[in-house]
Amino acid sequence: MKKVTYIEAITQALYEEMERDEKVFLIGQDIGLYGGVFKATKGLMDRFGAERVIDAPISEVYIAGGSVGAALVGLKPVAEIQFADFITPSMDQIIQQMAKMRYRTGGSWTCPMTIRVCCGGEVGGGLYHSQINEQWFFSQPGLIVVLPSTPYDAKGLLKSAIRGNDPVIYFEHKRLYRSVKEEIPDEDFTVPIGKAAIRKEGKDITLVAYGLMCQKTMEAIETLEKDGISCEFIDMRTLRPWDRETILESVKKTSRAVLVQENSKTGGVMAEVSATITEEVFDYLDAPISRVCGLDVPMLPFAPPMEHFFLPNAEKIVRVVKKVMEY
Amino acid sequence: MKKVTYIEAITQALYEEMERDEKVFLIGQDIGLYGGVFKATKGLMDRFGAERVIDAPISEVYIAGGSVGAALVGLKPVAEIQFADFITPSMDQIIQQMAKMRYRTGGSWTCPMTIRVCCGGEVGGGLYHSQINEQWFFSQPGLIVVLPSTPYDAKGLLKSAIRGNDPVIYFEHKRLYRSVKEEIPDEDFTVPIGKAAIRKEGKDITLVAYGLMCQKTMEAIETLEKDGISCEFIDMRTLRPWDRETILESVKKTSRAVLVQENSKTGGVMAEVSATITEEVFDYLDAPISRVCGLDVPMLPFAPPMEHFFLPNAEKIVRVVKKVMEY
Amino acid sequence: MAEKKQTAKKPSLKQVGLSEQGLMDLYTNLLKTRLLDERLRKLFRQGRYAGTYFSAVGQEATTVGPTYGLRDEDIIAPSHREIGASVTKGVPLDVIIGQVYARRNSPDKGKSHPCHYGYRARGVITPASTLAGQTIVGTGCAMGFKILKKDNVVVAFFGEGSTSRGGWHEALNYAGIHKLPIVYICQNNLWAESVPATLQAGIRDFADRAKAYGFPGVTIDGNDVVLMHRTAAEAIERARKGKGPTLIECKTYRWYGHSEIDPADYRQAEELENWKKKDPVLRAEKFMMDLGILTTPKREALVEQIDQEIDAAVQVCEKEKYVEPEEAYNDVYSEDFPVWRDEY
Amino acid sequence: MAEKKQTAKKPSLKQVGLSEQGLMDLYTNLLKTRLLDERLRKLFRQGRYAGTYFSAVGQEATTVGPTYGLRDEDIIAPSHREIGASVTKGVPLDVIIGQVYARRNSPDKGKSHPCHYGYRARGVITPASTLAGQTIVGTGCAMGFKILKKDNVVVAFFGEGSTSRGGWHEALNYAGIHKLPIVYICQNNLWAESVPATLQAGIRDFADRAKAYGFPGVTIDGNDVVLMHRTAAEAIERARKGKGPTLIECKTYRWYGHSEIDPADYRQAEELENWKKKDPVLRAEKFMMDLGILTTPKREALVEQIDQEIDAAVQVCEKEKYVEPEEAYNDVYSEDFPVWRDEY
Ligand SMILES: Cc1ncc(C[n+]2csc(CCOP(=O)(O)OP(=O)(O)O)c2C)c(N)n1
Ligand SMILES: Cc1ncc(C[n+]2csc(CCOP(=O)(O)OP(=O)(O)O)c2C)c(N)n1
Ligand SMILES: [Mg+2]
Ligand SMILES: [Mg+2]
Repeated sequence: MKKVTYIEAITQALYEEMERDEKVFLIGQDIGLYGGVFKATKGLMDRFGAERVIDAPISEVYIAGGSVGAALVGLKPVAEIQFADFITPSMDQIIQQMAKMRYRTGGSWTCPMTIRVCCGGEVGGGLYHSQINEQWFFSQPGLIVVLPSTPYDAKGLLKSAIRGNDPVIYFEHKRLYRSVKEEIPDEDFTVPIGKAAIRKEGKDITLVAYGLMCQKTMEAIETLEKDGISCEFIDMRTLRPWDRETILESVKKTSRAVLVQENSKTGGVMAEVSATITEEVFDYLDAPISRVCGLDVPMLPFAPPMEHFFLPNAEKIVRVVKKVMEY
Repeated sequence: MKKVTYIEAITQALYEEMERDEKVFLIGQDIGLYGGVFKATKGLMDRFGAERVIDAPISEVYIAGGSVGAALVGLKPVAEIQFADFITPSMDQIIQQMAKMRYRTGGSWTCPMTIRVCCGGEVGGGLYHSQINEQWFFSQPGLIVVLPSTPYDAKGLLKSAIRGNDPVIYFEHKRLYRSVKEEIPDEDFTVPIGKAAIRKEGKDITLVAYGLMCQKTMEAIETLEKDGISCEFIDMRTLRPWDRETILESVKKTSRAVLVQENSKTGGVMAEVSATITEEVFDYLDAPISRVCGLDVPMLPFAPPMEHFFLPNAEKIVRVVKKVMEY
Repeated sequence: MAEKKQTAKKPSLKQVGLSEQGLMDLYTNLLKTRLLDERLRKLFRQGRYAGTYFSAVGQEATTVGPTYGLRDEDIIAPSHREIGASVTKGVPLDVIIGQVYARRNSPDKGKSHPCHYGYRARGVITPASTLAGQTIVGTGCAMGFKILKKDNVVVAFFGEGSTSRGGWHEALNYAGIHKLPIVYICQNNLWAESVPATLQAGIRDFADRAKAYGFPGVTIDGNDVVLMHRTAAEAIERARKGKGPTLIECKTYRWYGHSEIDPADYRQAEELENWKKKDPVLRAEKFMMDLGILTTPKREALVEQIDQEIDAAVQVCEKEKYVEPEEAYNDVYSEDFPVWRDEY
Repeated sequence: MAEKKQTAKKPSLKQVGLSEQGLMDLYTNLLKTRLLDERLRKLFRQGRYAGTYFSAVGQEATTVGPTYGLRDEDIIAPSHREIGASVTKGVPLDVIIGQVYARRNSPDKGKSHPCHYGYRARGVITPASTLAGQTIVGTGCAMGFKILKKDNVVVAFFGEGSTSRGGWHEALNYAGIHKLPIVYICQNNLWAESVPATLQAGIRDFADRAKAYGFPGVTIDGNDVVLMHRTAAEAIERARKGKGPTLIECKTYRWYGHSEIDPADYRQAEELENWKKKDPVLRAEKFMMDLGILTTPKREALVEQIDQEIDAAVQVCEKEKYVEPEEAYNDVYSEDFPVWRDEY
């Protein structure tokens, strides 16, 4: 067991999967010579060569669509989109080719591949280096969408993505790259896609989050527990297909839920979670489900006061949870 | 008062706005010489010339992004994306330029423009001529999103979009083009953006829909009313910013809601509506809010049995409403 | 201006680079494509299947020529007007017609759209409608072949209108950097739906676009199947040897509307008449007859035989049913992830 | 290969097409850009503002040359390394520095990102980070000018790496079809972040890309401000007269990292040293001194004056506060649509 950061866990996963299976290759901007703008792919070109660690031109359309092609002839592409903000040009290839390859060919062609997308705020990135845009992929049948919050999950989910048989959008949160560290096993392990993690059991209220918001929620829980509120906390980890069962079971138990989302509220992932809870376990609810989300303005204004104001944080979560508890 | 179809109403709006304001121009594929693949722009090139009715190359990126530029220098672009399925390449320009122009420039540059997007299923269009993808734009702060269901609204909302000061995604449903017809005033009128329409008052349950689903819902209501269920029916018309007040007031009155959406369920517009209802008027609810949506598979498989199976229809709505009423 | 411009010279059998039998095969594929296409048009007008149909009549040589001679594992990346590539790649006729009929026996089980001919067993990628989509994906296949160190090639087809798309540019740019084993066939039929090529680009010869990518571009007569085959075969050979891509622009013309519901009244009757005189099938026939390989009786026998083949395949498809509604739930994911099913 | 390739000949004042004063102005803008850029780098290292900084030191001539002489209503469509265009277009220094400081006085009120210099009053479009974004939007401005029958032009700037983007292709393709009044300036500094130009395209001269669009492309020495100005001014004149776009590729080099946090250790020290010898500012100085327009004392006085100007502008910005948090709610829509505010 070694202590590794979130980004080290990603590098390890890439390294080990490339060692394991020579069909795995990487393509993305600045990932080779430079080792990635955040150094996630550091050392990989030295080890595996320029044919398997490809420094791509500024061509997000091709990075996504070309990877689809490589998957069709039997490779296991792991493409990188440098910032989630720059995934917009790839939408065409992701939605119309990658997500639907199996469906539109009646299962004759398949498209097992992974797109790593560096995402998220609270790094002073401003409007164009803070986006996530996870909701677009969350709503697309045919895609798998994950967003780990711990080094263990970062490594285990990336391995599952690469080994799997389906197209995966793998979000990695840049704010977590070096801010979280934990011991992970030395031996090979994976984390199953589609299963949420109950990070903490509790009985008064269910809190649900993913990505950076897990940290904020855990922080809030510390305060809340001191105030005698017993919180159950679920880290979604996989956004599509999301783990309905774990969340619904928890709400059945606690009868209350607060959902935390970094991105703007309207049309986000937590709207679906909330709607499903109401649909499925309405009778168990003792209070309205509440969401704590990013502001409904473009994600994410640069100047520090606005960035801070935009994002959910422990204080906001505490206030909302207390309101729900008092209901 | 003349009876006009939905598509005629659109043509009229374009014609009249181009007459009214010479800054209005159109750009899109096959809109000039051909008059549009569905003939929505028929006759406009003859009347206004090729400089104001531009037959664009197959360049969805440019159609959106070039229009942004034209708006910056004072024009009022009305761009056409031939099918919502082909809006994916434009995502970059819509999300990163058009939606955020005002915000990212602190209000110094603005981007009043309209993108007309032909959308929707039940026309045997298969996977690539049936999409809507409205949820992507619904979740984007900075955009206005409308989707009319009647000729009156089609005309009035398009005029509001063109005259307004904000960027608008104007969805038009191809299934409605020639299947609905109504009398509309001869004189100039607009329909305000952001206001839903209460199509029918009722007291037992609130039904909410938009686009083609309005027809299906009205059909269902005929059956339901015969069975003694008094339905209030709201046509959202504007998706962003959606009319919270009208919907919440209605649910406060009826205490029950069923939301109908053509697109796949997960992450759709109705998830937000449902989540908001629970958040805001939980106490008034006598039953869980239910959604009737397209299947969670890529929209929309071609073969008629699958297309039919995918889409919500009157029977499905009736069944779900009854279940909610029995709750 | 393109790097070289060729007009059809009368090549001897030797120049063609094909045996008599080879030439006969090439012609048979051409004729089969024509007969099948006209048959499918007729069946559409008779209301035998839903959706629409994109005819390639008039431009068969542009797909048949380059495809003939490819290996099974070589990849075809088609758009919407490449029925000739499927025929020539050896996709069974009932599979091709099945796709149009969208019944249970269609390779896509009726999920996508008619005319999206794909067939994995013969390396034909099923197209999506988004134009130039397969140019991008096909380029990715070529990248894959290179990484895998296989000596396979990709032949990607698209219309001149599709070259306006940004993704098309990104694909060719990438292929140029890495000298990928791919041949790009631009079927310039002068129109993209109703938009003339002059409103699609500020150049006349679309092969010029190759100059932006550092590989050869040639403009040739697309209605000469022998020239099409020879030019493509050379490029394919180059690609197979690791010498990189070629862009071949072939000038041709579609005789009918963009799809069967388009009267194509944006075009001048004269333009069409001129092009009909350059019928690629008649031209090939004349060429073969001049060479003494084909005779009228032989041709008639061939037509008869192909018609019977088509009859049989149509029969198969007519008898097929559509899939069950619940088929909509399949093929979204691998079996690892079942689709959520709501009961309404 | 590009259509013509020019190296800097020593032009006489007449050839330059500028008066002595004009030449002096051109030089002043060049020097001001250099001094401002180095100052902003220093301020970043001192931690005076957040985010990062993209230096354009070494490539000032590519932005100053084309911009000098434009009208106020002409549009500049910049990317991230065009501080020289803002300086030359006459954007006040406190506005430029304000953008970097992201305070209340920034034109974007601190919303977007440092180095996204925009200023409507001088026709400078505020960039988004998505590369080639302003090439596309700028082309739309040119389309607008044409529809409005105005004789304004657009000058769009981008790096060689940005030409790989599909949207870039769509924009230039459109401009070629409609002969729009726009001049495209490709600053080929050999690197896109850490990716060398050889991995960005299969060609050496990016001006060759114009051949795909039917308008002229020229490759010139980007470190010769006079040549830059003259070449661009001719192209601008052509564009203004309705004769269509030009693509000007200028070979240049960025001295420092991609941004201030990049050590740029992917490059060879030698490459940098060679380029430093071609310093565009020193070169302009020498040229002016040879012509007898500039003297060392005059230059020193100018440096002094510019430094004071910069000092004053920095002072203004240092005193400014950030906006209030609630400013985040403004400018999402026009006043017609207030933003929904949740209370947490
Ligand atoms: C991205 C995209 N935009 C628009 C369309 C609609 N469309 C289908 S075919 C076509 C014209 C294609 O022209 P071309 O590439 O020249 O091929 P051709 O039809 O002439 O064979 C258009 C505009 C589409 N399928 N995809
Ligand atoms: C669409 C997009 N992809 C990636 C990036 C990240 N990025 C910022 S600058 C840059 C390199 C740009 O290279 P070039 O166009 O040559 O300009 P230069 O930095 O050399 O001036 C990259 C890859 C981006 N901003 N936008
Ligand atoms: Mg064509
Ligand atoms: Mg560069």
